[in-house]
Amino acid sequence: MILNEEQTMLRDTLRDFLAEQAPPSALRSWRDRAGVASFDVELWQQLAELGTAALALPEQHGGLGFGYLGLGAAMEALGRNLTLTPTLGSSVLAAELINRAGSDQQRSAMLPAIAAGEVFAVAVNEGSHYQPNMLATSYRDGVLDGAKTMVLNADLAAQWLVVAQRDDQQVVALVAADSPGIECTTEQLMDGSCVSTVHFNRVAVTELLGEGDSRAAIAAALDIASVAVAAEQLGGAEALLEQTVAFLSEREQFGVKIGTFQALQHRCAQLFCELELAKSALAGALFQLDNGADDIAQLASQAKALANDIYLKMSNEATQLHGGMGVTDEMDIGLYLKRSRVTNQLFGDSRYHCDRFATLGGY
Amino acid sequence: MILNEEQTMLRDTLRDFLAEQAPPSALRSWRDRAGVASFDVELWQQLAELGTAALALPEQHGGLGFGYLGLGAAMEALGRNLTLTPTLGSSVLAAELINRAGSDQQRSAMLPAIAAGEVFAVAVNEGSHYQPNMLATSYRDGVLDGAKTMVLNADLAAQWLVVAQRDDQQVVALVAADSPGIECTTEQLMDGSCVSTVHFNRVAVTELLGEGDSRAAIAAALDIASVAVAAEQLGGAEALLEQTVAFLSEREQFGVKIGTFQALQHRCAQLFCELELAKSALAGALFQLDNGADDIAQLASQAKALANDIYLKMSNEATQLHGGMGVTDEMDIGLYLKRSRVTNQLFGDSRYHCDRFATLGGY
Amino acid sequence: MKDYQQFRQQTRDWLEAHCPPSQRQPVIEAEQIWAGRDQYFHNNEARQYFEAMRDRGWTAPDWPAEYGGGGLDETECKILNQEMARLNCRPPLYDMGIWMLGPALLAYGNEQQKRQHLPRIIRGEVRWAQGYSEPAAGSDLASLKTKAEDCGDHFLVNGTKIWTTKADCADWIFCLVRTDPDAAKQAGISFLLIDMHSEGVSTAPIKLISGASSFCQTFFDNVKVPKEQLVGELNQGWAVAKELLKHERKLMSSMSAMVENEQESIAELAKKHTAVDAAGRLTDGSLRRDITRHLMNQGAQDLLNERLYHQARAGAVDPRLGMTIKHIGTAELQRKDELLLEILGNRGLSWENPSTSENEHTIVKNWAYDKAHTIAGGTSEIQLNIIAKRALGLPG
Amino acid sequence: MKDYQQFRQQTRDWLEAHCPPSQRQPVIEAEQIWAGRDQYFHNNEARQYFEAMRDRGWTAPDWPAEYGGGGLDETECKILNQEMARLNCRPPLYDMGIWMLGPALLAYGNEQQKRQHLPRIIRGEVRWAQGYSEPAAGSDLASLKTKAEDCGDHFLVNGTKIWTTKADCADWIFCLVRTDPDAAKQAGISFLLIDMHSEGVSTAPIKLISGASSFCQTFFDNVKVPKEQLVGELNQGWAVAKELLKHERKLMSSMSAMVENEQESIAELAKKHTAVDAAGRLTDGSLRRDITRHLMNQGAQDLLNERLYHQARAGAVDPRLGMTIKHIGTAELQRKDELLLEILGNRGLSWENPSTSENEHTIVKNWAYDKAHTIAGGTSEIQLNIIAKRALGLPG
Repeated sequence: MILNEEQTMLRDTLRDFLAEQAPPSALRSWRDRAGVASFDVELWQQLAELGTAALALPEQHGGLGFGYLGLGAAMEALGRNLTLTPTLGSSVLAAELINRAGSDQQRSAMLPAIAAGEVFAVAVNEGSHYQPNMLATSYRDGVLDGAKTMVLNADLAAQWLVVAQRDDQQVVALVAADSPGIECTTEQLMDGSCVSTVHFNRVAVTELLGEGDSRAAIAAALDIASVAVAAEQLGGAEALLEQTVAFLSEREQFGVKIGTFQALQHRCAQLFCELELAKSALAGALFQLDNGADDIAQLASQAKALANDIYLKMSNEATQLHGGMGVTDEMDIGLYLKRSRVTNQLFGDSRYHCDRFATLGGY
Repeated sequence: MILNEEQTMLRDTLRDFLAEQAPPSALRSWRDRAGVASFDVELWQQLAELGTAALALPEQHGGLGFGYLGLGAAMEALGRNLTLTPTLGSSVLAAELINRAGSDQQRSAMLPAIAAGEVFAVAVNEGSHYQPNMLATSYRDGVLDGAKTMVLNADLAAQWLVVAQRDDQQVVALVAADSPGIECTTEQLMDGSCVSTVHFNRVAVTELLGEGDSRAAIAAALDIASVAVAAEQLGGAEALLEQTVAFLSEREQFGVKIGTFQALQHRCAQLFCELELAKSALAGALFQLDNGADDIAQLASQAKALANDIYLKMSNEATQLHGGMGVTDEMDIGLYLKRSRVTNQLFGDSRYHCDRFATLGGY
Repeated sequence: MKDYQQFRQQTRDWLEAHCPPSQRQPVIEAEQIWAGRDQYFHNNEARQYFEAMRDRGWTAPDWPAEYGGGGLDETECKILNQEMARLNCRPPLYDMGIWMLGPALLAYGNEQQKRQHLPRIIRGEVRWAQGYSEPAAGSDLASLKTKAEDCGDHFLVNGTKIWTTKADCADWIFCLVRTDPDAAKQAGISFLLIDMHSEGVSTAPIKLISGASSFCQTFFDNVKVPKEQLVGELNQGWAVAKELLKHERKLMSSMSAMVENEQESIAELAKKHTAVDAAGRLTDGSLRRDITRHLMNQGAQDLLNERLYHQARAGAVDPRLGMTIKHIGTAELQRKDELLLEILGNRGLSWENPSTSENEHTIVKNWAYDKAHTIAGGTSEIQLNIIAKRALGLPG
Repeated sequence: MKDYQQFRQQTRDWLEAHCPPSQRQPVIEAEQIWAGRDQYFHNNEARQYFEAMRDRGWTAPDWPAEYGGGGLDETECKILNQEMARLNCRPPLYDMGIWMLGPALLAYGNEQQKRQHLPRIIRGEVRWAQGYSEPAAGSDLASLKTKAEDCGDHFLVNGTKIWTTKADCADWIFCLVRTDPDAAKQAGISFLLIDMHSEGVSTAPIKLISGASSFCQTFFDNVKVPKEQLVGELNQGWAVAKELLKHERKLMSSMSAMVENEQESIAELAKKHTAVDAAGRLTDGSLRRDITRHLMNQGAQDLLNERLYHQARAGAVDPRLGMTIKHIGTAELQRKDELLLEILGNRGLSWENPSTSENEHTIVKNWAYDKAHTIAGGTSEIQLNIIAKRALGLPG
């Protein structure tokens, strides 16, 4: 449940690189620049060269074998620096879908491309999240019809994986991004990131991933994506706590450091406890994945719900504890505040995951 | 929404009398004494002479016209001193039922007796609370069958009012306490108070209150009883806050009064805010009753839910803030802690009242 | 004795005659009539209404008539307010000068200052800004660093003020400045009036987490301020400031009441955006309970205000109650914002996208903007300190 | 080099031979083997097991053999523990002397004290109590007031100690006493061993909110204590105490782990006591969510311990993590107790009534008893202070 030497080095390298090349201030500029794109292509090239796109992929398909704990460490570094990349959408979600639902041949064809930094987009959400029981997007007679929300990196992906209903099965369809009949609207969210809403109107499908029902593979891939978002969230939450503690330790009022006020100390201590709890839940899920566990559904929901809650709380508390400066756009706090709300919705908010955890728990 | 001069005098008289005659330490002795009874008959005689049994009753039936705000003030004084009396069960619940469901003749016959201190018991709960849709206790061919839980003062009442199902109506049946077929088990609860579980096996009914369906009267009487419990709870919560502030202002540790620690100050201040909110919700409900409002259902649920929550929280915080002494039976804190749990269940806990509030709110 | 009944009738008739229909509706922000050099009227009726009220001195009804005020006594003021409320008349003028500086000048200003400033405030010719807060001071207002050096016939002012609302549109600013750097904190502070057109004054807008705002930072770089613009005694500005702070707190709460729009109820919104069962109940029982708990708190909060009102009417105000209002209200508002955002789900993640509605944008903007409410006008932490010490009497 | 493999095999064989079946099950409170004059064995196997372990010195396996201890080295101790765990062997002896006083005597006691006390502790002949806390001291242990006056060959002790577990059954007590009333708090404290049978010692049981308890208050009224019973230097008792406090915290957590019984799961209980829909889901969505949130926290807490375990194994412990354990664990335990009580509804309001079940009584008793967990062994407030300063490095 703890990082080995290579994973620690990876994390440190990535942290240093991002703090230098893509810190929160870079997100602010990115957001304020005209035009809308879900990530900085040049930066992604550099990150892919550092291996970010290939961390947890199987080594025979171009992966680096850093394992899921390694992936978690990378996501934490991205979250800490508020760096926008297609790691989550492509290297995690698309790769896991291909790896779990695809044939050997499909794996060999696509995973090395992802590992090298090529970007795949996955269209899976309808409404607020994935609907495991019945999808409105249908696959029939070789074409797709329907609509998807919250698609990550759709604006810059060359290929898409679309989750669709085929009779009583769910399938994953591979579609070229420039296929006729696709209507894709990309909008910037409050935090500067982008998501797309996509309509499919008789869109021709290149091929399906694997054969038969892919429901289990979809659920497993989404679990891993949820855990990856949780890691990003906890990276952000930890950065916020550090910045808040630093601010309280420095800022003086009424002749003393405000960090000496016991009420503020207790709030920070409480936040630290909840953060460490959430980090433990995350570590538990990653550890099980590295151990080859098949089903981490409850662990994934636990990790995502706890990460959701502490990131929201931490960002509110950090804003308050920074006083007047905390509500200005000048400080980074507001960027984390907004990122926390966006990540909260990615792959399910806490009510969704609590409901799922309870259902899986049989009560 | 504030007490007038007479109500203030009433409250002060009662507070002084109870602090002298029936303070929390009296409850401790009562609890530890052998034998089980729901109140001290002698004390109740004295309280009835002070008018406690007649506060909010109509003046033409022996009431004192202190209004519901006056009743609330009396309940607060009882709650502050943890005094066990049949005020709630008889002077409030039974009297309101008779007043709202009974005929003129029944009112004239029974209300003056209640005002003089005679005790009526109301059997209305099945399971955790009253079931407005369908009762298991039935009234058919002049006899009662079924069972009731959490009956107040059943051990010492001469007459009972039993809420029962008659086909698709609900009626209130008057029964003599010594009727054949009644099986009554009285048990002491954790706080020293008593409640009874009652089984009715072909019990002969003296008469019914009024005619036709009494559902509206039952709901209204229960609303008033809920508000009365809320008043008792807030009296207890306020006493706890005062005792805690006094303790913190006096106790020294590490060379200073522990009341100077900001974290403890903020917790007390937060408790004060929540207490005043709950007191406002209570005052709002009492005020509407005094204004003759017909339906205070949402206000009553609001008052009871907020009183439940702050009393539970206050008693937990008071226990913690008193340190080691707080968990000994020697201090009064533990008596309030337990009373808060019992009153929490009387006429519905917060989940019940929140659900009801939402249903009434149409969402 | 005055004939108040007659005053009421005259006032009613006059308002009926002079307050046009468009000025008898709840005011929205864009239609507020602010004072100052660039005074803006959203339509001709607004101008007519303003000018009629101004000429009667009813932009400042209780100020002395000799400075152009209405000269009304307390009872007349109350009658005027009641009659304006009866017709839904909008406030005729918005200005920090009306709300805050005027009362302070009347209490602390000398005759020359009153003659110079009060008439122009009443006539809406000058827009005033407030210069109290500083970036490094936060809740500890008295630690302010903007300094005014005594240079014979003028002060030389250097420093910066933050959270000055609309300083870029203001003509004058009233400021707390440090005139004795050696004195203990509050002792060396003076109260100065500064012409925003003086050389060395500049402003920069502040961007908030909710986007552009009406707040500015104001910079003073060797600004010369004539000595006549010192209000009250030298180094005694804290007394004037304390007087004003009272008005500010009152203002903060009335402002937030003014801005609040009647929105779709939170329960309705939840029914629209989340699942509902056959009986019309929200399917998500935990969301339903959180909404209920918020509505109950909000209901209790309204009743707390009503209690205060009844206490005031009975002349028996419990001062401890008033201390709770700001903390309770702002905390609950933020909880409501969080719930609303959560209910919107994905749709609550952006503020100006074409795919989301105006109502949704408002919810998201408010969510971000309202984060400031637990900080501005006395942080929640300060409120809790005050409650602990002054309401509960805890030591220290 | 020692042959640890052989030691393991011998230990295993010996335990197989000497630990009877009834001593190979999880221990319940009533069957614990405590030291002292009234030593009680719930059956004959317990006595045999205790005597065999005692005679081998394995009631204190790592203490020197010269005092009757096992004389095992660190590796051998670990092997013994592992082998005992493998067979589920119960601890052979419960005593504050074994857990706390012994290690302190070994570190701070003189030769005479070791010879007098250690063998009797190891043989279970003497039951020890701990006398640290005082009614007025609370978390501020060093403010203790029980004083020991120097009277030539003895100290005269006056004062009272609270929370002395089973003091009424104890033979001896180790106490912190004030020997220099003028010194700064911690400087004037000494560590004394006191025979409970001395004249002037008395005890009174403490009743808790959960009912009768094993805690006592102990009173010292002009008790003469020979000077030889001073451990460590005069006025240097704080050093001994700090050593012991470490053991106490460890003990507190292991004790609470020992006591915990496998109960019906909270979800099962809720399904039994509240409504359930056709799919087996709890109808009350808000209760369902609260239970889930508790179970998630509990799951995360187990994983936090696992993280610590992995860190320890890798020799890279983050000391900040350990600081969170007590606060997190006790707070969550109380939340769980509250939920359980709430689920029971009316049935959770009494503890010994015939109409409610044994399981229900346990839930209610635990609810009351566990209120002490956020106080005993360092209050949650002290834990948060420690985390703020030592884990986060906040100033002050």
